[in-house]
Amino acid sequence: MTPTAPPHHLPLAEPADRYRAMRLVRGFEEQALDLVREGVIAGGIHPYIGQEAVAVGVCAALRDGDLITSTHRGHGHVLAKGASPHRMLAELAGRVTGLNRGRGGSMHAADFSLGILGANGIVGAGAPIAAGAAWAEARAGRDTVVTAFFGDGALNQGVLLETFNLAAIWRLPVLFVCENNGYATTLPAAGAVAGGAVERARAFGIPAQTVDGMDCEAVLAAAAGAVERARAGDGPSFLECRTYRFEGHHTMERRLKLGYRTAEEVAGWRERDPLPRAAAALDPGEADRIDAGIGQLLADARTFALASPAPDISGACDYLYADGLRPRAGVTL
Amino acid sequence: MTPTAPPHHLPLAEPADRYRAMRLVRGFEEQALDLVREGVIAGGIHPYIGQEAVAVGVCAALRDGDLITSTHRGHGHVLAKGASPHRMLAELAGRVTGLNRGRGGSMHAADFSLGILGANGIVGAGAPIAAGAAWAEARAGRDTVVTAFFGDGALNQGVLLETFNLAAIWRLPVLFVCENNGYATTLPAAGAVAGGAVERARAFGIPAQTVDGMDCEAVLAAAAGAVERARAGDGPSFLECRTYRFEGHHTMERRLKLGYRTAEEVAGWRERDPLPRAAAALDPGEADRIDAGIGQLLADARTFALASPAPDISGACDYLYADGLRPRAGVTL
Amino acid sequence: MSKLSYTKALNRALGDALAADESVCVFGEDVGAGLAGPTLGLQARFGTDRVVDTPLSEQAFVSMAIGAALAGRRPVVELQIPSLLFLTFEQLANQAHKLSLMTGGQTSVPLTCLVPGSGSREGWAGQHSDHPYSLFAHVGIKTVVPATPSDAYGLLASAIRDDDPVIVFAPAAAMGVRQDVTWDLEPVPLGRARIARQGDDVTVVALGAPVHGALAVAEELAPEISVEVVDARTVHPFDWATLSRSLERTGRLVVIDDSNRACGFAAEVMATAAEEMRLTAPPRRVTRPDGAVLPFALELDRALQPDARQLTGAIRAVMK
Amino acid sequence: MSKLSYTKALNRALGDALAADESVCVFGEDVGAGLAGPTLGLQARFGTDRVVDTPLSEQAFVSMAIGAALAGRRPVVELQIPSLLFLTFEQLANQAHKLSLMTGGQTSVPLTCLVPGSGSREGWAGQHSDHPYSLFAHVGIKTVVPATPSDAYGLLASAIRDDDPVIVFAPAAAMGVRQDVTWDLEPVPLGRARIARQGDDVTVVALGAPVHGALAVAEELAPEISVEVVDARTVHPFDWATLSRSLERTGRLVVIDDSNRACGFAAEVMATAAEEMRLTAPPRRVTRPDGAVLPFALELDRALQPDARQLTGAIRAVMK
Ligand SMILES: Cc1ncc(C[n+]2csc(CCOP(=O)(O)OP(=O)(O)O)c2C)c(N)n1
Ligand SMILES: Cc1ncc(C[n+]2csc(CCOP(=O)(O)OP(=O)(O)O)c2C)c(N)n1
Ligand SMILES: [Mg+2]
Ligand SMILES: [Mg+2]
Repeated sequence: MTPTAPPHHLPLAEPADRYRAMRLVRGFEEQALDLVREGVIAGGIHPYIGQEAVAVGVCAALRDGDLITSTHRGHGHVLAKGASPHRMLAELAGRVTGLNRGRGGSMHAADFSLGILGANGIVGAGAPIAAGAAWAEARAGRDTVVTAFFGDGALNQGVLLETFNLAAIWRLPVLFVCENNGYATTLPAAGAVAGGAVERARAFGIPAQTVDGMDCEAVLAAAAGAVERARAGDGPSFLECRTYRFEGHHTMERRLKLGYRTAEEVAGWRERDPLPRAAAALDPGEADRIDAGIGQLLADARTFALASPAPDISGACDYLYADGLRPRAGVTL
Repeated sequence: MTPTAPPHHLPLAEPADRYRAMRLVRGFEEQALDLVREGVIAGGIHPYIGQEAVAVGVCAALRDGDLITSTHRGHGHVLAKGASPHRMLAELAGRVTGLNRGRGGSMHAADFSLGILGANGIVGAGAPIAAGAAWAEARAGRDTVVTAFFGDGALNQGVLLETFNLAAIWRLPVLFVCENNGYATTLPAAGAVAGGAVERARAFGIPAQTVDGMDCEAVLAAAAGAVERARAGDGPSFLECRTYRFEGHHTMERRLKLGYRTAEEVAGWRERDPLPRAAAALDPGEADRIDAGIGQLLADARTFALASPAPDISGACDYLYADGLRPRAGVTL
Repeated sequence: MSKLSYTKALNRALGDALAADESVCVFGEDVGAGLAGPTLGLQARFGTDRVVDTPLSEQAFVSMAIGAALAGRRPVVELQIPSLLFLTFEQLANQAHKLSLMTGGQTSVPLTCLVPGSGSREGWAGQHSDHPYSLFAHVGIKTVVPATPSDAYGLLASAIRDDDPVIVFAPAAAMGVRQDVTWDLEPVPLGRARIARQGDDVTVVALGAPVHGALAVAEELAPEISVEVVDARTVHPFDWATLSRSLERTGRLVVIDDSNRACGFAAEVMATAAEEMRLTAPPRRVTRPDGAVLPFALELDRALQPDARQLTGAIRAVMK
Repeated sequence: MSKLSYTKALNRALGDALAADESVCVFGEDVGAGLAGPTLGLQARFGTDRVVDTPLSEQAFVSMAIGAALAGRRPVVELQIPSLLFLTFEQLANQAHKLSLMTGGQTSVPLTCLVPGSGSREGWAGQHSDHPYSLFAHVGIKTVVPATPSDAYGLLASAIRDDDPVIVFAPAAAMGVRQDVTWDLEPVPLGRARIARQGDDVTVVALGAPVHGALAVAEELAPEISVEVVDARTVHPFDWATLSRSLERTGRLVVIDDSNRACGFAAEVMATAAEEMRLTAPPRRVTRPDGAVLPFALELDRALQPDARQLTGAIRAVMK
């Protein structure tokens, strides 16, 4: 029997909500790491741990109906925009109850009903898609804002820079969010991004600022301004969020000794963990209560995902064509 | 009988040399326009008329052994870097004596013996090739400088912006020359390049300046500084040369009424024609003597090109593979 | 009775689609000026919010069209040169084509990519003369190559209405074709071939401009050989049923294909015919050579494109 | 006697080439760290001027490699994902491939593009699982897909020495293969197939990882059917002479090809065989479906790749 995911709603209005959302992302990722180790999640993931304040802070500035595009490191964005953790986890486990019916996996998770236009396996590819959606929404007279998340590595993809230009000349309601976590896989951003991130956006006349990506409230404040601008028809903005991934680039990094960053560096950033910082601002005991609730939610999500069936192989080509065209099989016997 | 092109050398050291070079380019293009009309040059050309000061000014700052990459509008660059007008014209006429043995045509003219790595049919594509050559030269310990010519339209090609970044982080000896002639085909640069040209290069930490592209001496002065910098190992520079093409984007524009610019605008720029300006600085009568010499040279080139044979169709696939691999024919009978 | 030109047919298909459906929009370089032909006059008629002149940022604006499609539009992107399909191959093959399956059917990408002037444009040389429709068949994007003005109208109309990405090649060599059109232009379904000429001895499959050459050859050979000419129209999904029916009668197959030989359209038609259909003689194809790059000089350019003489030879060969 | 791994073989080929020829250099993402395997330890050995870590600017650094080639280098570019070939298709197909002809032979582009982990990487899903070697055969770029460690060494070595661009696919499913190598590793010429197993009844053409599956199937069928397995090794230029010789004896052909069906490698092999060679029964192919996008769920991912059961079925079918 295929289970049904419970209704899910993730408020982000209050600091406690945002702490809860960050805890959800953190807990989701920790559980996902376990499931990768257990072999339940095939292929591994790009863990978002450490960057939670960015996804949550930005999504807190958005409203229902706003759209986002995400990246290979997309779990945080997808969850913060409100996707069901049950269905997200089922997706990672390749089950029919997954957001994408098990067809997408970690790098392609999407929930169009929530404005999540999808993670993307190609660095930089989400930004022009976001700009296109923004163009369509604006030209249709709607005041939708579209957020494109991407990493520091994406700053060196030509298509991203082309998109800056188009968004600028057409004053598109796009919020460009660069999560500068210091590295593109093993490559330090410091030596790879000549001139700096905000300078790059400003060159196209796009207002740009750097914020502390380990501080959810700071991210929210900056994003809110940018969103307001976009919503008012004043065009795109760019936010560089300085952040860090506590884990490796991808789970497969665990069996490689890449040595591109020092233990001290990691430890230093862990001290700036956005969660304790956000917890400290809450009423005493509230964080613990929230943590417990998230623990239960994620345990349920796990049960749900594992109880969900894998897709039937007769449907391996389902959805390939929207009009139902059935491709020729790989062999005729 | 296949004629042999006479030896050709184009000095650029003195103002009179540079006037002569500009006259050569202008006269070459005027003759090419005739030959397009006569049907001798197939497919048409992108005339360089009006922009001569840029090619000549920049190439005057280079020395033998320096390299260039060019564009679809490349005749001026190729000639200014010293290519034989005879062999260039033969190339446009599709003859075996052409620079590329008739295989390349206007958009692919190259003379590797002179450091001309080729015109290019794809906007923006020459710049990263230039950067790669610059990387190779610099890493081999040579002080070669590589110039990449491109238009304002190319500023919106992602690969060009990627190249800015790589050239900057690796301090490559590249001179980026943007010929801003105001239009990419029918699209005004004004509305298409958010933030401006020099700002775009500066965002990558590349020193950038705008010069009057109708003034050969001004271009030379700016280019000389950039070349010196590159030669000294101090990395890339960017030059925006404000210029104008007096003719249409491409000869086929003659039979279209595109109406993207006014007759007044064209006339205004024609008043700033770089040739009379350069001529005025010469001794009385010198320009006329030079013009006459160029007239003779181009008449010879025409005779040479028209006397040269077309390639034999048995060699249609020659040079496809460097190792001589013969591709299978399109039909076996 | 009016002679409809191929370019005008495309122009009319675009105009009709823009008029009929608010969600249709056009992106491309110089589309406002109508430089390539198909968009002529459309910006004046529908405005700059429907017919959008783009800077030279093909990757971004093709992706933007995908994004617009995800937000409910039916964008048409005009690309001025076939090799701009190379430049945007990631966007087309890896994003537009894959999103429907990868999202588990949550979305579709009704994007149309129109390439006026595909194939050799005499004198435009190596980088402007490709005919890469076979690449799109391989990755699985719906792809059409109309040969006639009415098919140009009808296939472009269907492409725009289709919920999946579709590439429409308008070969330079076909864009000069004019046709007497006495009926109302209407959509032509994707995936259906057209029997351009009936015959009993040999089936010639053609696509795009070579359809006209094939018809001429068939006429010329008529006294000796009865040639059936199948205008495939759609590269992918190919109309296997029509081919199979034709081969049931003829048992002999020649494919003429103005693209590179290896792994091309002709290879696919021959392979499938050999695998699944009735063939009484070895099939033949007339193509560009392997890995062809069209040289500039006209003689050389033409020498690498399939021609009537070669087709005649191939037809005679399969009749042996 | 040492068991040589496929990845180690690539690593050794790169190291040997860098050591033997000053003009060889490597560009790619995370090549310093040796993330993908083939470049492990090479930056430490040869320095950052020979083994260059690049930012995420594939189009620019592939073009830069072309430029470096024009200036006399023999660059090897490592691309982490097969779909980065889509992203750089313009640079490869329209620049690197064409420059030799377009310049009338003034230059050549000795660029090698190495793609470790091509084809399905289980769990990496739609955008990371392509096997687009057929696209390069169509445009005409030399393309190899080694199945064994010694061929991985030998073909990569030859690719680097070759004066033209060469794409080297190292299939994820083959990178785990180990081989007893008792001889000195040496270059394997491009364009030569290898008879991986002799047989008289059916010729099975395979490439990359499926070579191993084909050998297993051949072994299993040995009591009933004598299967010859031809490891094509090079997609383009294909070794037609070896295939023809094999078909002279067997007259029966099956191709197994882990890429999309239409206009793929298998289509080309079948088409050419049907056109020019001896076939006593209709040939068959085992491929991915038309336009396949590999879904994430492992069951679905595997269901779309050719497998032993299908190959067995196809062999039996051509024996009927
Ligand atoms: C265009 C492209 N190039 C390379 C890759 C392989 N890759 C995946 S993630 C990644 C690093 C991305 O770095 P960044 O954008 O900073 O994001 P982060 O991983 O740090 O979140 C690379 C090289 C890819 N997926 N797409
Ligand atoms: C990538 C690419 N896009 C489009 C074209 C078609 N095209 C050729 S030239 C041109 C305009 C180029 O403008 P610019 O760079 O300003 O150079 P200009 O023609 O003004 O010298 C266009 C759109 C092309 N050749 N390459
Ligand atoms: Mg990063
Ligand atoms: Mg211009």
